[in-house]
Amino acid sequence: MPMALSCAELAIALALLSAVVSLFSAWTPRVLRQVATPLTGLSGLAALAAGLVALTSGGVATAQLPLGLPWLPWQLRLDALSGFFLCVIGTVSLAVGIYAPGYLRGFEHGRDSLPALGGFTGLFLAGMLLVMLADDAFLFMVAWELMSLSSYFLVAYHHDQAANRRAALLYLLMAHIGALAILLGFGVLASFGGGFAFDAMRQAQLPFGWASVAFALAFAGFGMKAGLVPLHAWLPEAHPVAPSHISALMSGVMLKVAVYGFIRTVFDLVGQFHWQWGMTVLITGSLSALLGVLYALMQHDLKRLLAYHSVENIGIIFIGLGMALLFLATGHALLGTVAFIAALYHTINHALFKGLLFLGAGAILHSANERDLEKMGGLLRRMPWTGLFFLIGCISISALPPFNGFVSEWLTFQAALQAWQLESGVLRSFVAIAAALLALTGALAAACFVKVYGVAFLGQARSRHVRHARPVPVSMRAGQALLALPCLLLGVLPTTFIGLLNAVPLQVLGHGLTQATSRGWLWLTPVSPQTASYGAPLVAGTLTITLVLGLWLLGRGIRRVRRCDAWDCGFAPPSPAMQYTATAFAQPVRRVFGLLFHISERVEPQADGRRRYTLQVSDRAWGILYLPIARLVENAARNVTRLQSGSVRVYLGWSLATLLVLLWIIA
Amino acid sequence: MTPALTVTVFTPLAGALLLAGVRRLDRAGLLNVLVSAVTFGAALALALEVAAREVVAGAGFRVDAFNIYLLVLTAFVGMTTSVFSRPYMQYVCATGMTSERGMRLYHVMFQLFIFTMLLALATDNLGVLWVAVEGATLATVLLVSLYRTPEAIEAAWKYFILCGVGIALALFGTVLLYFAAQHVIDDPAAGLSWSTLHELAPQLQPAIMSLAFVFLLIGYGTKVGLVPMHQWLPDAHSEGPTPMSAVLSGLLLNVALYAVVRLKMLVDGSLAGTPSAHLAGYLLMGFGLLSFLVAGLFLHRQRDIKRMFSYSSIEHMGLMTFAFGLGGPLATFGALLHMLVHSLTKSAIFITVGHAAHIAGTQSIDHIRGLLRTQPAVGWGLLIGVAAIAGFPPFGVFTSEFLLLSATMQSQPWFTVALLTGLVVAFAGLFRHLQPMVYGPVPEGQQPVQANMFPVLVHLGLVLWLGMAIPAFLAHWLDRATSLITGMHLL
Amino acid sequence: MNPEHLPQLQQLMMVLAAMVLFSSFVLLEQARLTAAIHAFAWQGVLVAMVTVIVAAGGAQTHLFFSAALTLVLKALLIPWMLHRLVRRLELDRHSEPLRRPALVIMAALALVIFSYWLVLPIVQQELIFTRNIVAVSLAVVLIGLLMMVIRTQAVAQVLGFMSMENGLFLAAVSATGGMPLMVELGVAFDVLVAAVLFGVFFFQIRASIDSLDVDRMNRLTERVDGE
Amino acid sequence: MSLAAWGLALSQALLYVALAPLLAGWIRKVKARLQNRRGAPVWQPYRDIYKLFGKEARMAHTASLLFRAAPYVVFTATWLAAAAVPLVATGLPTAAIADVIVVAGLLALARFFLALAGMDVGTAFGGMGASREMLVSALAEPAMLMAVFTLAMTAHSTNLDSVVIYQLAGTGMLRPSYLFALAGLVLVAIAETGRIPVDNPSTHLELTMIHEAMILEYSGRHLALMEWAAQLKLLLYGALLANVFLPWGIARDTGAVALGLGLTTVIAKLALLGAALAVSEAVLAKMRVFRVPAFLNLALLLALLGLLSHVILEVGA
Repeated sequence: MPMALSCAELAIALALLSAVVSLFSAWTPRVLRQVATPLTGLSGLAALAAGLVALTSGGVATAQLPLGLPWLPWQLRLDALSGFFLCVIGTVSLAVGIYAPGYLRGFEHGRDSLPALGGFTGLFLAGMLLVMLADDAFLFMVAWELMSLSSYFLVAYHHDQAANRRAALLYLLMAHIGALAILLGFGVLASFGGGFAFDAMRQAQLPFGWASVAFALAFAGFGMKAGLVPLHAWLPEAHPVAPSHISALMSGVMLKVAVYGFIRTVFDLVGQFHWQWGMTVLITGSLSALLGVLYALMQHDLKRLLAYHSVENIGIIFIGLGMALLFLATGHALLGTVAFIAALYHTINHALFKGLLFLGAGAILHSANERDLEKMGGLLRRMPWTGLFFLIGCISISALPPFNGFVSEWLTFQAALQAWQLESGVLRSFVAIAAALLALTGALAAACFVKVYGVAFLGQARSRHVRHARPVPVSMRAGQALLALPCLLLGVLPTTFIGLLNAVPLQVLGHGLTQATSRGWLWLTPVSPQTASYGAPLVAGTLTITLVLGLWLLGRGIRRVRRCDAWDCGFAPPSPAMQYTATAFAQPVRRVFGLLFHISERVEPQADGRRRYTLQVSDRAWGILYLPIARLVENAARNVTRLQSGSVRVYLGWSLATLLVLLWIIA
Repeated sequence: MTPALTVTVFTPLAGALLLAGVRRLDRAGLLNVLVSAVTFGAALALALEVAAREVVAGAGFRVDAFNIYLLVLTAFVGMTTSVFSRPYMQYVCATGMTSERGMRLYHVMFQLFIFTMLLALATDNLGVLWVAVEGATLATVLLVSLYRTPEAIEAAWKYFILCGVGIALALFGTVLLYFAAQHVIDDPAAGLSWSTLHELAPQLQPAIMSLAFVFLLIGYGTKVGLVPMHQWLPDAHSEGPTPMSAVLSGLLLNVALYAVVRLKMLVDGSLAGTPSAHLAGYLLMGFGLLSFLVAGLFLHRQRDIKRMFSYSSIEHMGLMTFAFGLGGPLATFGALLHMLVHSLTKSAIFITVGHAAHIAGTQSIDHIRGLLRTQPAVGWGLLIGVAAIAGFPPFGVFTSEFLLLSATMQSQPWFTVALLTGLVVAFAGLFRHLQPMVYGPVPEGQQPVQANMFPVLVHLGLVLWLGMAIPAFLAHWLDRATSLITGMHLL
Repeated sequence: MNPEHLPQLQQLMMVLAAMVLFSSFVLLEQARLTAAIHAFAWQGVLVAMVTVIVAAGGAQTHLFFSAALTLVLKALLIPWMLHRLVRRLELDRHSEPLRRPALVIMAALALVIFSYWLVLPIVQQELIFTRNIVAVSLAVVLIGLLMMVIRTQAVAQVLGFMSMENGLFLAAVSATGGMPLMVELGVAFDVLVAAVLFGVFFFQIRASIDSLDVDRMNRLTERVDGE
Repeated sequence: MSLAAWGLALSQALLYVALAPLLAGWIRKVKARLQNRRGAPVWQPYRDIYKLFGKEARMAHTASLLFRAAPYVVFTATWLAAAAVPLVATGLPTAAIADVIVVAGLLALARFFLALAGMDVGTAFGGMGASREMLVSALAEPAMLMAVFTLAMTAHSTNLDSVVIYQLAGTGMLRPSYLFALAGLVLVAIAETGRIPVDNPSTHLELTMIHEAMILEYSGRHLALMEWAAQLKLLLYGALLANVFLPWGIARDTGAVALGLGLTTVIAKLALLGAALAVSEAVLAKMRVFRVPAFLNLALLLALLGLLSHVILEVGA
């Protein structure tokens, strides 16, 4: 176990090393591709190894660094929970490390500075890994802010467009607010536990009121980072503007770090559960899931769309966590564990397929230099491998068997379906409604990714540069493959992975899943074999067998078929312009759920007599939450600046007045 | 009076006299650096002495753990600033913004200013403290108007009048203090010695002491830049030459605050046991919080880069004042640390800002653009510096703010909300203006300049170090200072 | 202290203190600069006399010195300098009547009462007499500050500032029998330098906005135009 | 898990494939009769499929590999889903492989590829069909899950098999939740299988199509598989309604008698359902596409009411 800890430290060291190394890319740009990014990959590998060891051994290792405050040196701690998240970070960053060299070739001739990119990537990774190991609030905050700050620089990397700068500012602002909320939450814990070390906090016995305050602060802070509705608005602005492999890290991993923080604080440090908290988390999660997917459907910028899907999936994760809180608070340990496991499972799943999808988007950006779905089309024939991996990503994120996304949603449903065991009808019905929303979300997600894949990869190219897109270099393909494979594995062999995951609830909650594999490794039976079972390997196996059988029986399936024109109702053969666009595809949904969006739809006549149709679907969160606060600050500032009127006599008057007032006070 | 102390305090004076005679500009610059370096060396030696024996006293001077680290800090920032100011002032002189005479004035006054700072820190006599602080105003006021632009002169006048009035009130407070002292101390000469007063504090008459403290607070508080007596500060900072702004923000404010804290210790001693025991503390907290919040809001509507950062100085001074008012070992430790890191960071920022303004040829925020592309060193310097001052780890400012926040949470939990709001508002105000300046494409015909970023590197490096780990000796140093101020050890 | 002098000395001091107060009223009221400077000079003289008396009463030799210092500085040197400046700035004809004299006087009186009420808590039998002097000097200081607030003329502001210093001297001398000599020297030196610098600034200001009206120095403000 | 059981499961799965066209043909026949036509014989669908297999498959120039793979995926996924729904007998090993959520997932997988295939060629119709199909399913799928969850919560299991057994053992008390769930599921079934009033399987007007628009480009064996998959889906939903809500008669053991009884009863039930569907299709007219969401919201509402009335009224009852 100490070996695992030192392995994790090695990972951090490698990340920092890559940060240092990439400074040299100022002189020889190749360094970034050939040394720095592979180092991040290695660091990811080390993290993965450390995490796996921690998960399998299930022990706890601690250490101290001679840094930090004189009376509070940096405490490191590696347990199953952090081990699991180390695996998440490790896998994705390993894939990114393999992917990036190909992707970055294009950057070497760009105007943006390579050292900044490499350096902050390394720091970003190091920060995230350090958050996992932090065992006292001070180190946690340092690592957390290191993560936020370096990712801010990465978001602001292409800083020529003003939009990107705005996004970066908003991102950093929200991150800072969140961090302060978290700090405050730790403060509450610390003032009861008598110390900022996590061990002290664990011992703290908080009254319900203060515990709720701590919970609320942690939920707000981490939720802000994770992008929960209504604090999500920064996320779809910030994540897409970073370089794609960074977007993969941010959406795939950084959000998970927020999830980790929430679990660590609420489940581990506060260590008490109340159904009110569960309800809060459950409702917020459901709303995030639904609104996230709905807003995603409205996007036609691929990376923005994926970012909104992060909001959705984080929502699903928090649905799981909320149910876990609910069940644990009402004394249903097993069900709580099921929900908890479901959340964890979805966490790693989302990391995998969202990373995969962002890498795919990066590949498109790399070879076709296009982010707008409306200009894509027919990419499957241009870049078959990317097409295949992207398809896998789409199927997984749409929660379709036999891929991984389905397993976690299935588990979440299983937890929700045990609501009948709850005593209070209110809670039961809320859980049921949450399940309904989850189902709706899943179906809408499938619709959304039919749109994405159909518009981007199928049909015909809608613009010239997309028509001439070239396949991406092999390293980028390898990176995507590395994420696509586990998507399948986690879908086909859930029992194996749940066996690994079990260590986490065993350590955090004190009990694991007892009957998960009571019917053998082929059947996943989270609650009990009678309740529900899912033979993922069998489903996958039968699917493949039947497919192969079908193709073989109709052996002619392999034989090439005659080509002809598409059906054109007897008019001219269809042109790319006739294809359904992404906006058109989403139009029915926009009409059905119209009141959830802020839609401005205009048809204005152009100079040349033609008419121009513009559609703007924007997030309601802006008008409801963000702009009012901004206006408030602006007004306050305007009023305050009257103090600096410019006349020295007025200033003297202020001094005199202050003097008299003070004298009057003390006398 | 040990040699180290003598050298430390009086080297700048001698340097000023020497520099008055030097005509050649480059020589003057070198000599300036040299003198500051000697001062710094002596300060280090003095620090070692103090480390050896708790207190170095004599001839009306008294150096203990509290002021020694400020002495070293002052000498250090003075040195780095002089290093920066040499090429910078040559550029200023080259652009014809000032004359050879102006340059000589600059060098003399720079050293005189450092001298008054060191004197104010090292002396044990409250009267001398007053004289020194007033002297600091007199030394800098001509520098503020160095460029002779209408704005510069206006700024200087306001600076002069406001600080003059403030300091006059402080003198009245000092008189009252002396008045109170006379009834407990028969030797009139010792009546203003801080150490004596501190011993006899409990006997000092509370009514007079609180009266005196109000005057002293208003007086020195004007220098600290406490709202609503702060109005001179942004003007003086923005119109004076940049090295001046650096030392003003980095040192003068600290010294004024130091004076306030020393006096607070006396008042606390005398008021202890009376119903209004925490009067001084509450006053400081009130002023500190007010300055903190108001300055944060001011940041949002800045058009001049140096003004912006001077408001940020007010904000941080407010934070420290609040912390000192809060009392308690943790808060005091944090405040002392914050004093340290803020001076380092802020002077580094002002140095960078000087280069930035030099690149753009103006101080107007709207016309400073694309620094990263024009001159990465300056751009990153500014970016990192502001990130540090905004309280991002792993920089030291975060550490001190972390301590202050946790201290507040322990004693006055509800103030934390105000503090956090203030932090966020200030942060947003800084970055919304910072981003357009550093990012984006390069404007037409903007050229990199010959910039000396070494001091910035050193300062930020130190701040980073302090953020990662507080070295043991410094920790014990600050702890001893803490125990001096609060009577309680933290470690 | 030898008691037989004390009553007369006390009465004398009372009178002088009152006259100092009165002089600062005069200063506050004066419309013409030259006259104001004269009033200021007289105030200096009075403060010096108070110092002498305290010195005689307390037989503190160094007070004689500081009395002389005050006389030279406050009563002769600075007024003389200001005179020269005013003449060279062609301001000797300048006059600036107060806008609302009645209000200003009211305010000043209020300040006097306020400062008396303020020092009331300093109750110690042997102090009543000095306490009143402290009240007077505080009033002088506050009125000086008030004068700086209401006067838009740079020289007048400086006069206000200097009369504040007078108030301080008065307090120092009468209440505490003078500060330690070194401090006295330092203070005097600072005041002198300040006076000189003020002179320099008059010319700089005059050069930049060719007037000494401080209200016309309002470039540096946070007000955005149109608000 | 005896080998016989597996064999039985396999044969049941094959039975699905065999019966699917028959049900379609039966519905068409009844419909024709109701419209006073003689109509094609009941086994006409078998002929069609056979003929299509014989025909040469053609593809648009713009079609990609996915277009060719889709029919196989769609058919397989649908078939696998069907195999998990008890038809003639309970207690089959296949039941443990996939519970109702997996069934829904497999159907979603089939739909996913169907829609992608529709978009692949890059004609307006395909995209239109896919967009409408996804909207319909987006609203129908949660409704279906809700309806089934109601049963699952009552039976404390999501395995359809266990649900059926619970039903058979059940006291037969009248549950409001069941009525809601049943109504909801019926609406969903109509929408999902593309029947009137949501979609018209026999339309020839492209602009009114949903399902047909997606498979517009298919021909030969591909079309055959698509059609067959659609019929399988229809049968699946029929079996779901028939066996889960009125399970009486389904075989409890693997004895020949029980199986025969089960087969006859299920065929009878399906025939009745088919007739009912035909009647409704004969009397109802197809809706405008944008009335469909209202229809499905009704389904969703019913299903949700069922769930709520269960968790609020019936738990513990």
